[in-house]
Amino acid sequence: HYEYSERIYIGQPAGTPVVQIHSMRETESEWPHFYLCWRASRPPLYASWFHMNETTGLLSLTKTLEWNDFATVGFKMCSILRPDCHMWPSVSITVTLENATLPPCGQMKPERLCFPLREVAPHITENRLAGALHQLRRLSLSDVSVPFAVNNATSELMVTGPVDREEREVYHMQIICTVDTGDTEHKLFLPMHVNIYDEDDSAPYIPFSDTENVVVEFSRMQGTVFGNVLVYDRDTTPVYPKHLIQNKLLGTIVTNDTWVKDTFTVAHSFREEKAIFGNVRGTVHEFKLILNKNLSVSEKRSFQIDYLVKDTTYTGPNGTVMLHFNVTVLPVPIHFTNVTYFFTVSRRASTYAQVGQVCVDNCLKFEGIEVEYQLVPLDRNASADLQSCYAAVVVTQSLRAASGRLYLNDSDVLQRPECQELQFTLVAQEQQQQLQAKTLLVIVFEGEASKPVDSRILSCAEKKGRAECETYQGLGTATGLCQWRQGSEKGISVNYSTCSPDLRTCPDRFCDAVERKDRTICPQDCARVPIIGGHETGSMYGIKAGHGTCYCVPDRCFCEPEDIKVAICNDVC
Amino acid sequence: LSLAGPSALSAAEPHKPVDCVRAGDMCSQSPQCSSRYRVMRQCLVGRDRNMLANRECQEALEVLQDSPLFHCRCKRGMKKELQCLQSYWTIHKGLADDDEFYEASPYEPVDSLRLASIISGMHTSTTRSSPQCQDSSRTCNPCLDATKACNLNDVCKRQRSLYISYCNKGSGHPSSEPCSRNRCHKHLRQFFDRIQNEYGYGLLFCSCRDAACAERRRQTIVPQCSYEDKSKPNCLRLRSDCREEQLCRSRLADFHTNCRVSPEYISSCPNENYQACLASYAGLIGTVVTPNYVDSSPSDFIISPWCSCHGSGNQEAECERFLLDFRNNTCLRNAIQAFGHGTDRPKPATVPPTTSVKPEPEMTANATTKEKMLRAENYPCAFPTCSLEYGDKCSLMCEVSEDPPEVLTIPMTRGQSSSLTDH
Amino acid sequence: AQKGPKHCSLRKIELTVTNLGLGYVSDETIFFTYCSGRCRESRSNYDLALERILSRKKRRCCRPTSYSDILFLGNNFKYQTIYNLTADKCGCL
Amino acid sequence: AQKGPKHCSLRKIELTVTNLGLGYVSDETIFFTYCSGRCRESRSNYDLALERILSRKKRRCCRPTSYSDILFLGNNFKYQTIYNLTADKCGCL
Repeated sequence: HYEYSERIYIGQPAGTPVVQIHSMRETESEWPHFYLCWRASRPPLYASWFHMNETTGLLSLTKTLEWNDFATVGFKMCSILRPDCHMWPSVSITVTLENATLPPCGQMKPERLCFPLREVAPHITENRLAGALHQLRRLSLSDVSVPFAVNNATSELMVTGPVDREEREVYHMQIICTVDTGDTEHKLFLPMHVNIYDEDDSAPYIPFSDTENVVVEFSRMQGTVFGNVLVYDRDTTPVYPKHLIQNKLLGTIVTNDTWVKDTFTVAHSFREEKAIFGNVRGTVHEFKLILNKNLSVSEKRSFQIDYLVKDTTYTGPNGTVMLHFNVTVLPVPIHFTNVTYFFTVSRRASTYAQVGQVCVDNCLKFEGIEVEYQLVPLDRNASADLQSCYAAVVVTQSLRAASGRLYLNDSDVLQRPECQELQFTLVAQEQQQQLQAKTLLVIVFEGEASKPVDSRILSCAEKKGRAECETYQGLGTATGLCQWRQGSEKGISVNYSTCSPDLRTCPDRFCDAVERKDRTICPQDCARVPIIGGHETGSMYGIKAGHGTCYCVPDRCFCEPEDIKVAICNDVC
Repeated sequence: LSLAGPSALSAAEPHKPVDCVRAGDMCSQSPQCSSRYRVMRQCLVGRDRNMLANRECQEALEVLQDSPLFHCRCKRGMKKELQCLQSYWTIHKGLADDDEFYEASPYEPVDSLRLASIISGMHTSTTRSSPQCQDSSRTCNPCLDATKACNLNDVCKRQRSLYISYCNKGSGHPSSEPCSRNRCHKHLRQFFDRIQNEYGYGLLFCSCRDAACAERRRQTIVPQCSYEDKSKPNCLRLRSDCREEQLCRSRLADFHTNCRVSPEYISSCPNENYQACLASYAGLIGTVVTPNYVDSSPSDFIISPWCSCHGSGNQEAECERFLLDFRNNTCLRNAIQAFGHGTDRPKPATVPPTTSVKPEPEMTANATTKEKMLRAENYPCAFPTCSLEYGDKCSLMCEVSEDPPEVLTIPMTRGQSSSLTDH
Repeated sequence: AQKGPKHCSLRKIELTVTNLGLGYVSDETIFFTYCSGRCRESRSNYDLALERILSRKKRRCCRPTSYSDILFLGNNFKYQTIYNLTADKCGCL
Repeated sequence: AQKGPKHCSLRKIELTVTNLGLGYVSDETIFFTYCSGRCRESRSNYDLALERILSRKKRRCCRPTSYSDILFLGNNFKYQTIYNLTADKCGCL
């Protein structure tokens, strides 16, 4: 979109040339014809003042401009569009009608004489014929090593032959204009930048390896990304407007193995880069292998995926490249390799106390593999009484990994002397293929049971100070007593003071599978109630940071410094 | 071809325009006008160049050009502003090319004196010239003063809390739904439309001496939700999305009209009108092209929409030009600095800190005096007619070379000299 | 008065209408229900801030959130009503 | 604090968010509005009876009947909200 602009003055006579339009030819046989078209459907008042020479493209005045011409037209800018006008390439010409006569030559600034109003930055397309692209006022350009020249007779800036954008995108030149006004000679230097338009004349190529080795093992979830093959293209790839995307690369998986086609796809993205293409804009294309669905743990295969990439808008030779993904899918055994579990539980522990974590081999690396755990009493023919001891401990699924969490489900069992040791078979079962693994799990109760102080065990988080906290048998306590965490920082801090059932897991800013069974176990991680006082909430819930001491009652939590000596409120305010 | 007076886009119209809602009503009362208006609406629905070229559309356009709808304008924050803008663009969308770089603003030029009095009233009140800033011993933070002024004003406080509550969702918020950019934008627009300019401008254009103040200024629009995104779209795509939607198209046209760098004015702003530029900038907040400070540098700030010119292909120059209208806009910069220092209306004598750099090409010149019989002053010298009409009395000779000049001078005849450089 | 749980809750006293001391004379016995107890656990940010700023405990009050009327036959054998006399529900307001 | 009319009504103090003492750090200045004043004139049958029965003044409290949140930019340049911090309207509850 190129703009011409010029000023005209009152008193300029008919025939005065105003603007010289240039049009570059696509082919030898082409000759441009120039027409004026108006933005609005009906030519404005001043249409008749201008004449466009159909062959030379020179716009000139057809009448001498008088003062009332200025008054009648006023400042309005109207734009008229003739029906066929926009069918052809068009440029806009803005002629500024000055409310003054032409200043004498000596009073005119040399710059005004030499150069048009606007910064000069013409754009030409690469690989095209030589021709005039810009009117430098009575300018001459002697031959320079750049592919440009000035036709001294016509003062037209010419390009002397096809230019290659991939070699150079812009030519920074300088116009030197010598103005001889009689008694002084002015020499003026003006930078001129000619930009080169791109067309898809470069084939895609592979800068490094066309092959990527991919191993699929623990990450078997749909959407998992593997590998990355780069394809370069020295042409630009405009992202806008969408329908005009040039230099688009399309790819297809070349295989007739339907399993491969169903299971994998290749994702393509591209970005513009300059440095790696010799400071000229080019495009880096990335091709990644993506799992289309969850892979079963028993899948075991090796194969090669060929991916044909074609530059859809490049017409020259070798417009395609072939990429290869050497894929190895390893099976994932569900196994406990020489592992037996042994846990001790204090008889003073309370319900929901966390006992420990169980995990098949590599379970923490699993993605897209679901494993459930079960505890099966070893001694099936034990007496009913003994069988009831086994109800004390339960296993639940972790939320963030394929592991299991053991917790105390019934603290009353701890009171019963006959319940000493629990021996289980721990069964891990993979959910898709139902593969199983087993091992021994032993839990020993130790220490003396503590007499239940209060039938209703409340949350440790209700306690506001160390003394009352460390003497309280709250929900989920492994040792039977709540644990106090003393904060030290001023202001709102992640290390706020608080009373916790088990400082190993609460607060740790994650509402885990056991804590989620009852939100009063660790409201600091799991509370969804209003939090009063200076605090920062967790990403989903709970207290990420708090001011002073944070404690919670059933319907809200508080964070406030301990220094407020709060008198117990009597009945009357 | 378009013929423009000296100050092309923003000059006052010869006759006072009616607003486009009234113009639409007047048109609907005239059978001739209303039928053409309906045809025009159909023409634009197709939005296809040929549709606009068909006879019926052209004929409708011709009739509508003589109707009040052609000269009508809208007012920012007026009742039925959207309806007004719709009527305006129904005509003017038909006239404009798709890729017109600058579009005329649909809004009436804001009477700068009225706006100035609003803002100057503020100089004396709590914002920029507050005592805290004169007393150098205390840290001066005009943006904090502006926040205080807003917090202590009931309407401003309520509206500010409202947009923050919508824009700050999702960041550690209990309900933790993700921030909805549309709702955030809507309430940001509501904030700047409903509260007095002195409060809004105070928060947006406060002048800073340190990074803390500048970061508070940058955070005014809650950029995490209203401005930033995972990736930066291409600026021409952003402009195209904006022009698809009437309010954004209007506010962008208004910004281009009132903040366009105009070298013929000392302040670089059209008609030396800082306030109109500030108002247009504020008008863009809450649209697709929401601009913001790009970092917390206090004084040499850079303002930009959230976009880049990556992937512009052959339209890189146009894309850069759109971006530079924000990032390198001396009118906008001067207007903001003037607001910050309480000198919003530049007296012609006061040359603003930065004179415009565009489009005046940096020219270097040297002149040598030569004995010449001709007195040039009394000869009118029309360029390029000069050579054609007056023969050689005013001869001009220029050469092109690549800078930095590795100058190679070729001996020429008198009056002609040429030098050649390449890099 | 009933020695009950600390937190703000409904309490009740058994007495005759006459013993209400409002001047009505009736030997009918009623339950007079009222609200009493601690409001500490129902403080809000407002209360916290108030405590910090004014260092005065303008704590929430344990007050009825709904009332009931009492209708009785006075010793003068006329039926009468005392409106909003007893508390139905309590809250820390 | 504002020395205002005796009856229960809205009062306001100008202070920074930091000075609220809740642990938030922000130099933003706000109005902290709270309720204060007497509630003598708004007693009900319930209050009268209570005074007589328990011979203790369980007067109504001058408390907010509606609250507002305060949203501000902290000195850490994060926007934060303090819910139900300031009183909008007062009443004798």
